[in-house]
Amino acid sequence: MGNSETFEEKTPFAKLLRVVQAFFVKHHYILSKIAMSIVTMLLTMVMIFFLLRMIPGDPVYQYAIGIQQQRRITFEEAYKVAVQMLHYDPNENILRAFLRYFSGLIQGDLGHSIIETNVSANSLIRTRLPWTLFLSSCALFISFFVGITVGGYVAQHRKGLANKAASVYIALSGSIPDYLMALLLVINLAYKYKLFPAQYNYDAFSVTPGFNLPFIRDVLWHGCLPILAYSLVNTGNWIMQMRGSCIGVLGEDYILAAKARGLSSRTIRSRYMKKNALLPLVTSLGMAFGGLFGGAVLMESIFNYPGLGLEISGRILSKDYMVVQGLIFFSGFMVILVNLLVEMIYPWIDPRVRRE
Amino acid sequence: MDAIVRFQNVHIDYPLKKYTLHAVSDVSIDIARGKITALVGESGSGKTTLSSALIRCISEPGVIASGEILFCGKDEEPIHVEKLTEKELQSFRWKRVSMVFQAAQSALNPVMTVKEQFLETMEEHGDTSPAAQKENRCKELLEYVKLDPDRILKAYPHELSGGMKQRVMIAFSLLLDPDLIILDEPTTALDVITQSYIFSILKEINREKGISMLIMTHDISIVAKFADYVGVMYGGKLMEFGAVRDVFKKRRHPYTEGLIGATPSIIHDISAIKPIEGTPPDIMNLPEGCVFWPRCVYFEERCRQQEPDTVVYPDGSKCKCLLEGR
Amino acid sequence: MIKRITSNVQLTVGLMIMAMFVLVTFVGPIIFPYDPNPVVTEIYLPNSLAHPFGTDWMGRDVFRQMIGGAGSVFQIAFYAAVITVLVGSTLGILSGYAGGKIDKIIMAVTNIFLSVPAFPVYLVLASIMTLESPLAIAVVVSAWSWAGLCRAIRVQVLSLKERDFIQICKVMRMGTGHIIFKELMPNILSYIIINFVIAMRSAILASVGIMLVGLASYDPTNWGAIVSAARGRGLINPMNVRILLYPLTAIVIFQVAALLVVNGLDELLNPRLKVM
Amino acid sequence: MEYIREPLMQLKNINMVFQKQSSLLTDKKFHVLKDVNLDIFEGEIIALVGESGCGKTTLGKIITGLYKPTSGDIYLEGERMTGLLSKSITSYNKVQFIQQDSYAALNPVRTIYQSLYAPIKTKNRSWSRSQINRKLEELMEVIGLQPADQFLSKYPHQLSGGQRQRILMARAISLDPKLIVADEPVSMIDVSMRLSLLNLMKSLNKRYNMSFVYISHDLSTTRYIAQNGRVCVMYLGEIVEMGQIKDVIRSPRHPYTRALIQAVPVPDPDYVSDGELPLKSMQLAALEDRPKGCSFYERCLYSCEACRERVYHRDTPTAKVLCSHLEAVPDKPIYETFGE
Repeated sequence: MGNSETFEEKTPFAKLLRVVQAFFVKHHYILSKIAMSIVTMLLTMVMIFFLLRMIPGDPVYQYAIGIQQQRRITFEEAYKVAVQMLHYDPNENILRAFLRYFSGLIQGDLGHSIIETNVSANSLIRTRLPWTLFLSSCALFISFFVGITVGGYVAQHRKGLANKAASVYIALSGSIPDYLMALLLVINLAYKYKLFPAQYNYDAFSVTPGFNLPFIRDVLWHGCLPILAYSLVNTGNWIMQMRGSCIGVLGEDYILAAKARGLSSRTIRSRYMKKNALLPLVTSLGMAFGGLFGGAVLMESIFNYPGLGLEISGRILSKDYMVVQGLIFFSGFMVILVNLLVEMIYPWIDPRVRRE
Repeated sequence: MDAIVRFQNVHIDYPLKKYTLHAVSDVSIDIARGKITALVGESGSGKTTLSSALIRCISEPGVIASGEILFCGKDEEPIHVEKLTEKELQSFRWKRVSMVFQAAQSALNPVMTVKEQFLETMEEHGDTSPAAQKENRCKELLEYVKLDPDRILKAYPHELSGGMKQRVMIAFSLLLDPDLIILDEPTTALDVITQSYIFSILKEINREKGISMLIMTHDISIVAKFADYVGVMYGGKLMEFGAVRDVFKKRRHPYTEGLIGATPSIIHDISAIKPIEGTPPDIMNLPEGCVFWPRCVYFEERCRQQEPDTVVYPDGSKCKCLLEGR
Repeated sequence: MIKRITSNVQLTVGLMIMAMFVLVTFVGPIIFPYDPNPVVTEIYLPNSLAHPFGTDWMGRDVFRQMIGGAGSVFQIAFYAAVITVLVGSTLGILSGYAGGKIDKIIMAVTNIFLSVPAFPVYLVLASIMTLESPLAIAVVVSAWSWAGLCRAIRVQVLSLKERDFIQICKVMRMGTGHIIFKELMPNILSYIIINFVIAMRSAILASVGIMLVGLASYDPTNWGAIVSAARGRGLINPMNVRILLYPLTAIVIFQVAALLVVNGLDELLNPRLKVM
Repeated sequence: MEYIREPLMQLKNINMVFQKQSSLLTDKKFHVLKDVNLDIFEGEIIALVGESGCGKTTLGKIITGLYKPTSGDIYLEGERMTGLLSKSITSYNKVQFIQQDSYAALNPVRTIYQSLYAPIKTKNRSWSRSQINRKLEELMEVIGLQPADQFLSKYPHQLSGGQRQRILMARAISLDPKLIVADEPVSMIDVSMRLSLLNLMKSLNKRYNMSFVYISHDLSTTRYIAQNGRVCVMYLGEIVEMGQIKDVIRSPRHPYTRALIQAVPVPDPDYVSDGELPLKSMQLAALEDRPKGCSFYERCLYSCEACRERVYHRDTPTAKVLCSHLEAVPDKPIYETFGE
């Protein structure tokens, strides 16, 4: 900015300004990404707030009636208690309501259940998220690694049978919705052949939760089918992405140049093709990972697996919107956060976007 | 002539779904040892295909259909390049023949530093000397092409300008002391001053290290300035070959004559130059007989009917024209 | 043009299957009308000539149910694709071509939609709105899907508008309308057509998913509703499994067909391949 | 009374600064054009030459109105131009543009007919289709693509580079401009066909008395097309030497021009100048934070200490040169003999 020259260079304020400016110049890339993410988060908050306002009827009213019956107090008092407990007053001025909602979020309070006391979005995340993350991140990383290995291979053998098979697999797995895959596995492997359990995260009757071998084994055992279903569906997508990316890279001049330099095909494959082809996939992987925090709603409901997704769909069906809001905001927040992290790591992976 | 490479009746085909495309047909040419030989021709003339056949890096799906490519090192049996196995090729490439690509701008791996790529190439070719020694070798070469080695070595390709990258590639091509360097349009995307610098560096390399060079270009002025021998290619065939001065003075082939006559210069009489009429041949649909007849000012009926033989003169120069000596 | 389409195997097969679905949707209900009343004597009948897909727990013909429901399934898909493509490409072109503040605002909004997971929001919308027509469901399932298309089209427009042939239009004083509709649009039309089919695919998946959770099954013959009802009856019973597999198989066949069309169109319209 | 030719277009003190955001608070500024003054006369061919990054294309785009200069004024036939978007100017369509990449300059999904028809129709709303068709026939004859129908119905990728470049010329002249800016029109064309394109441009210049601004990095083709015209040698956003092309090539005065001309290869093995170029380094200076004085200072062999601080134009008998230390620069021709 031009008027920085008007400051006397010697005053401490000008010095401070220059230090601040230098800081901004140096970390321009990261700072602008962070600023963008904060803006997106704020806008997301606003949007979810208005989604809440769209709900017809008065949830506080029903909650107050419940409290009235429970505690035997007057309806007015019960209503006040309800308002306090729900952090939600339908008669409140919309701006103030927004500020309260906003300050709640800032303090990390994602919202309380209307139906059950002592249940909040925060407590649900604490108990459900680990299960969701266990399932989906296992599945994600299995499908990612299988996908890039197969994708890299078929890109180099485009005329072979493997590529044709991969194409068919990509088409099929892209056409079978994940819930159908889950249903098929449940029907066949669980009900028909009884190889795996069909439901739940572990057998509460035979094992005790904690760090003990039978429990861990049982959790893994129950996780098999969901992870398998999820991986089967998603691997195709990763194969497709990796194959496309590799084919693009193989057409680049530096591959031909590396060949002309007499480098072995192993070196070319690993250090030239894969390294470059993986760059765009890192972003996709980050986005996919961020998406995990919302839980896989249908998948978890088919396996009756107590993750966040099952919780969300259950709460929606029982119209417990306060919690639903919180959970949806949480997953949106995580997507933004993970994307931000990926963008911050990216220059470190790809020297082309590195800034001095 | 003491040849380092002999192309003998080389045919290079691209088998496509419906027909086969003859990118290079029946080209015989000798590349002189220790000299600079230029191949000049327009797009589609087959010059790049021919030269990449020398290191067997023809773009897919091209194949050497027939003919021999002999690489004759000093005091050793000629190597049949077209018969080398994949393993033998790996040690042949870059150690005997290296190449500076037309697309030098994108010939370096974008995610590795210059140093990493230099060292990798040395290691892959079995150089087991200590790292410091290898690094010194890289620095020496970069200084040779007038670059600041400390800055360049740790740079990533995108941090270099076009002219710098081109010089890095030239240094790179010298890395394993090859006998021959192929230069494919080494200055196409660069401006004249950078171009002039690069040619003086190349000439110095040729003189001091005695490395033979094969340069592909579409610009006949560069040939005049830089090369010792020149082969003129058109429609996948060699039209004329000879020492640069001879070719420019004698202009045996009508195409050569047209090409030189159509190139504007900053000193010669402008009113004398005139274009070659017509368009370059479609490689998928070459004319019968002599490939040049549709554009030739000396055209006679027999040019359409029979393909001319290549006449070889006592001094080794060649001309492929029925009306030779017109 | 027709010859070029028929020479593309993927596209031909895909289009033929899709045409069959359309035919079934329009003509099917006339030939095989569906009777929703329970027939107590015909519960869980196996496949037969009279009931090609058997009957359900109330003795109703599954084959006829599916034919009756096809209309609702494809209407949702069609409307949703129209909405997605209209909103996505309008905003994408606007954002990319106008640039500046408009671009920033549209992209900020698009980013929200891309961050918040779609499916839970579909469920919320489906539960707070009363969805009783294909159009309403289509609105719900396209409420989020436009964002990805918007961003992709914006990127294309951004690169196109810097291309020489758009620049020269400005020098020649061609109007903005001409530039957008006559110069830009033809270049992204193939992309939009392909995304129309892709939007249909995801709309079917999303709508069936919503119904599977038990929301918005306003039309009991909609395939999603059949699946949901069969699942509700318990999958331990193989008869219910059988009923549920018919609509799901039909969905998969349609998905494969649509994918073939997408791949075929991509091959046919993609300029990269055309130049070669 | 002395007759003074009124210039067709006048560029006065044109500056162009590109800004690139380098942080949330500050911008990096690239001074791409600095105090460019240029008069273009009716019917002349004027050439802009220089290496990549010298601002010649930016200047071309300013002349066509695609870019609005950061400061400075442009007058077209005495009327001030304020950029493309303003409707007020009457000098509608008087400047046209021929771009370098003929493939990129034509919409790949529209036929040649569509690409040529639309601009004519936009300019002449009242014309009927047959009137425009006649005009197209005529244009195709002028540019030498016959039979017209056969070319008009094709898509750009079905034509060769030379043919497409001709189409671009037809499109440019179809709006009857006074001035055509041609940005490296032949650099992507095969050598054997360049000359016929240049000849076509020359004939258009004669036939319609259109002015051409020919932008190129190649002095040989420039000399051919602007045979009797002027040349502006540009370096880092400034016109360092301007004069008749004959004189500038024969005896260049600016140190940069001397290096440039010596660097141009000559298609004749007898003229090989093997000497080093008269330059200190081949490194181009940065466009941000330009020095106060001469921008060529770092590379110049003849500079003095004062050059770092100041630089001004000097008039020599043959040219206008941006060099304040001209006495030190040799003035003998680079080559002994010259043809016409």
